Amino acid sequence: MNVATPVYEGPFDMLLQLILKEQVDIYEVNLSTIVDAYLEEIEHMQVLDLDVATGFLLIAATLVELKARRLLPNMADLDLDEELALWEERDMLLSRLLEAKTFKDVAQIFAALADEADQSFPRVVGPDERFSDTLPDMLEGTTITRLRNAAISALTPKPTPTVDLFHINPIKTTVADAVVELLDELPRVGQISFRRLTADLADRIEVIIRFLAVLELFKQGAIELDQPERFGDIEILWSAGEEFDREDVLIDTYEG
Amino acid sequence: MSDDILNPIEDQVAEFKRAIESIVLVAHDPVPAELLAQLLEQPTVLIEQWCEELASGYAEDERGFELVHVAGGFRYQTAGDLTPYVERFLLHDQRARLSGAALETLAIVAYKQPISRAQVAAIRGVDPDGVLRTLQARGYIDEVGRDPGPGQAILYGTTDSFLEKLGLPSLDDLPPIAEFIPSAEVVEALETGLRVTPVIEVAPSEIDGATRAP
Amino acid sequence: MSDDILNPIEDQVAEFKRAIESIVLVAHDPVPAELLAQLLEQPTVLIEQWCEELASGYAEDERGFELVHVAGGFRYQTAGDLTPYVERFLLHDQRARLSGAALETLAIVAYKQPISRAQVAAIRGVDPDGVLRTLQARGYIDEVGRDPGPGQAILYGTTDSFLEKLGLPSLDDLPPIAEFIPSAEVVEALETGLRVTPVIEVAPSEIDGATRAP
Repeated sequence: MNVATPVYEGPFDMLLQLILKEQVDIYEVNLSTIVDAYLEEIEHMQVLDLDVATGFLLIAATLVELKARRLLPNMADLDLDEELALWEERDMLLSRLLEAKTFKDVAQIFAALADEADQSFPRVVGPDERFSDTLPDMLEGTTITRLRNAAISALTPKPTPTVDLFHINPIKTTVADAVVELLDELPRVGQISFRRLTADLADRIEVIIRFLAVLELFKQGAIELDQPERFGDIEILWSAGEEFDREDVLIDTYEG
Repeated sequence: MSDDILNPIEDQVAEFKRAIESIVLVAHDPVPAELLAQLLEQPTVLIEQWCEELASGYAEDERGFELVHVAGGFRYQTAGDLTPYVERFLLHDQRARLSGAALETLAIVAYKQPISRAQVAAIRGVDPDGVLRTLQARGYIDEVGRDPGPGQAILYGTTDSFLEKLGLPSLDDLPPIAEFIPSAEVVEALETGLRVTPVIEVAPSEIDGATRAP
Repeated sequence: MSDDILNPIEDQVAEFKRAIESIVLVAHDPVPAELLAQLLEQPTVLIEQWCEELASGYAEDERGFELVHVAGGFRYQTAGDLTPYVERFLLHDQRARLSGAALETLAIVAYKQPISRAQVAAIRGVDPDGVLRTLQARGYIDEVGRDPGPGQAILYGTTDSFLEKLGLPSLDDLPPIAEFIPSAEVVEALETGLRVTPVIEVAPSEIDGATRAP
C-alpha cells in the first residue's frame, strides 16, 4: 500500500524533494537512485493531464539521459554538440531546482509573517454618522451602462477555481497526504480553527479529506478538538508536543 | 505597576482594560457594557467603571479620540474640535470613489435583490462584508427583509437614493442583462476547450530499459 | 504642558498629533504619511516622527491597541497578545489562511514583479492559473500591466493588501531574496544529485536500453 505519498506540486517539486530526501549524507546522493525514484513516482501517477505529463516526462527524459551518459564507458565517442547540450540541460535543471528551493523557503517566511500579522486586527470602522453628510457621493459619475457592465461581469459564471494541485488532480489528495501536511503545519501554528485551516481549499472533497485527517490525528491523541457550539467552528489544538512519533500516525492512516 | 510588590488583581484589571480597548477598537457598532461583561466574564458595573476610567484617561492625555457611551454601548470617536481635519481627510479618502469590486457588489444587489450576504459572497467569490457595510453606510443599499429559511439571513436591496443617484425612475428600468450572460456550461466548455485528460501510457519497455540499468 | 509659560510651538505639535489620531481612527485603510503631511500642511518627516512618538506612547501606556506602519501607511490595530479576546468578540475569523501553493506563488510574484503567468509557471513547473485567480480574488495580487512583447501577456504584481497580510510597511521591507539562496550544502546535494561522471562499466545491451529512452 502506498502510504503518505508526498504531495508534489509539479515536476521540479518532485525532483527537489527526491534529491533532498537523500541529503542525509550528500556524498551518497546518487543520480541513479534519483532517476529510479523519479520514474517510480511517475509510474504511481496512474492518470496524468497531458500538459502536466509533458512537464514530468521532460524532466524524466533529461534525467534518464544524464544517467545514461554517466554509464557510458567512453565519453570520447560522443558528439560534442550533444555533449554540450546535455550539460546545458543539466545546468538548467540545477538552476531551476535552486530557484524552486529558494521560493519554497521564502514561502515559509511569508507564512510566519502572515501568522504574526494575523495576531492583530486592524480597525476598519470608518467615520461615524456625524460625518455622513461630509462623505462625497460615491456614485457620482457612475452611469447605468457601467452598472450594467459590472453586473454582467460579476454574474457571468466563472470556471470553478481549482486552487491547489489541479494539475495533478488525477492523483486525488489522500487522507494520508492531508495528515502529512497537518503534521507539518499544526505544531507550528499550535491552535487554529477548522474553518481557517480549510479556508483556502477550493474543492469540498479537499475539505472533507482535511476533516478526516483531523479526526485521525485526534484519534492518535496528537490534537485536541473543541466545538463550543453545535454546527459551530471547530478549534484544533496541537497537544502532542515535540516527541510525537509521526511514523505511527502515517502507518495507520486510511487508504486514500 | 508602580509598586514594587506585584498586585495580581491590579494586573488583571490592567489586562481587562486593554481587552476593552482592543474590542471597542475593531467594533463597527457601539459595544454594550453587557456584552463586554460577558466576553471578559466580569460584572457589568466593573466594565462600566473601567470604560469611564479609560475615557477620562484619554481626556487627560488630550488624545485626538474619545471613548464615548452612545446608543447603548461604547465606541471610539474623534474629538469634536478636530472635525475640520477629519472632514478634510474624508474628502481625500480613496474610499470616496466606488472601486470596481464595490461597483460589482452594488450591481449584484441591484439585479438580484433581495439577496443575502452569503449569496453575494457565492457570486463574487470573496467576503463582501466590508463592501456591503460601506454601501449601506452610504445609503445605496439597505436591509429589506429576512430570509424565511433557517438562519434568517439579512436580505439586502437597493434604496430610493440609489435610483435617484443613477437617474432611474424604478428598478424595472435597469437595463436587461440576461442576454449577455453565457450559461455556466458554455463558460466551462470554453475554459476546458482543448484540454484532454488521456491515460498516459509511459511506454513500459523504454522506461524499464532505463530503470533497470544500475 | 507642564510648563506655566505657554509654548505655542509645542501646543501646535500636540494639536497635530491629535489630528493624526483622529484621522487614522476614521480611516478604512492605512493612511500614508504623505497624505497626513498634505492635510496638516507639515513636512512628511515630522509626520513620521510624530506617528512614531504616538506609537511608542501607546506602547509605554500599555494600551490594548497599537499604531503601526503597514502597507505604506499608519493604522490602528489590536495588540497581538489580545487576540483571544478579539476573536471571541468577532466570533469567527474570516481572514483566510494561505495554502502552501498560494504562498509560493505569492513569493514569486512579490520578488519578481511585474511577472507574467508563463514566468510563474516556468518557476513553479506547474500551471499557476487557479492559484493566481484565487490570489487576485483575495486582492493580494493584481494586474499591473501588459508585456510589451508579442502576446501582450498580463503582468502581475502584489497589492497593498498583500503587505497588510504580511504586516509589512512596504515592498522594500521584504527580506532580501539573497538570504534565501539555498545553503552550500543544499546546492551541493542538488549538484551531486545530478552529477554526470562516468564511473561504472556496464554491459552494452543495457546501455542501449537506457539511451533509447526519450
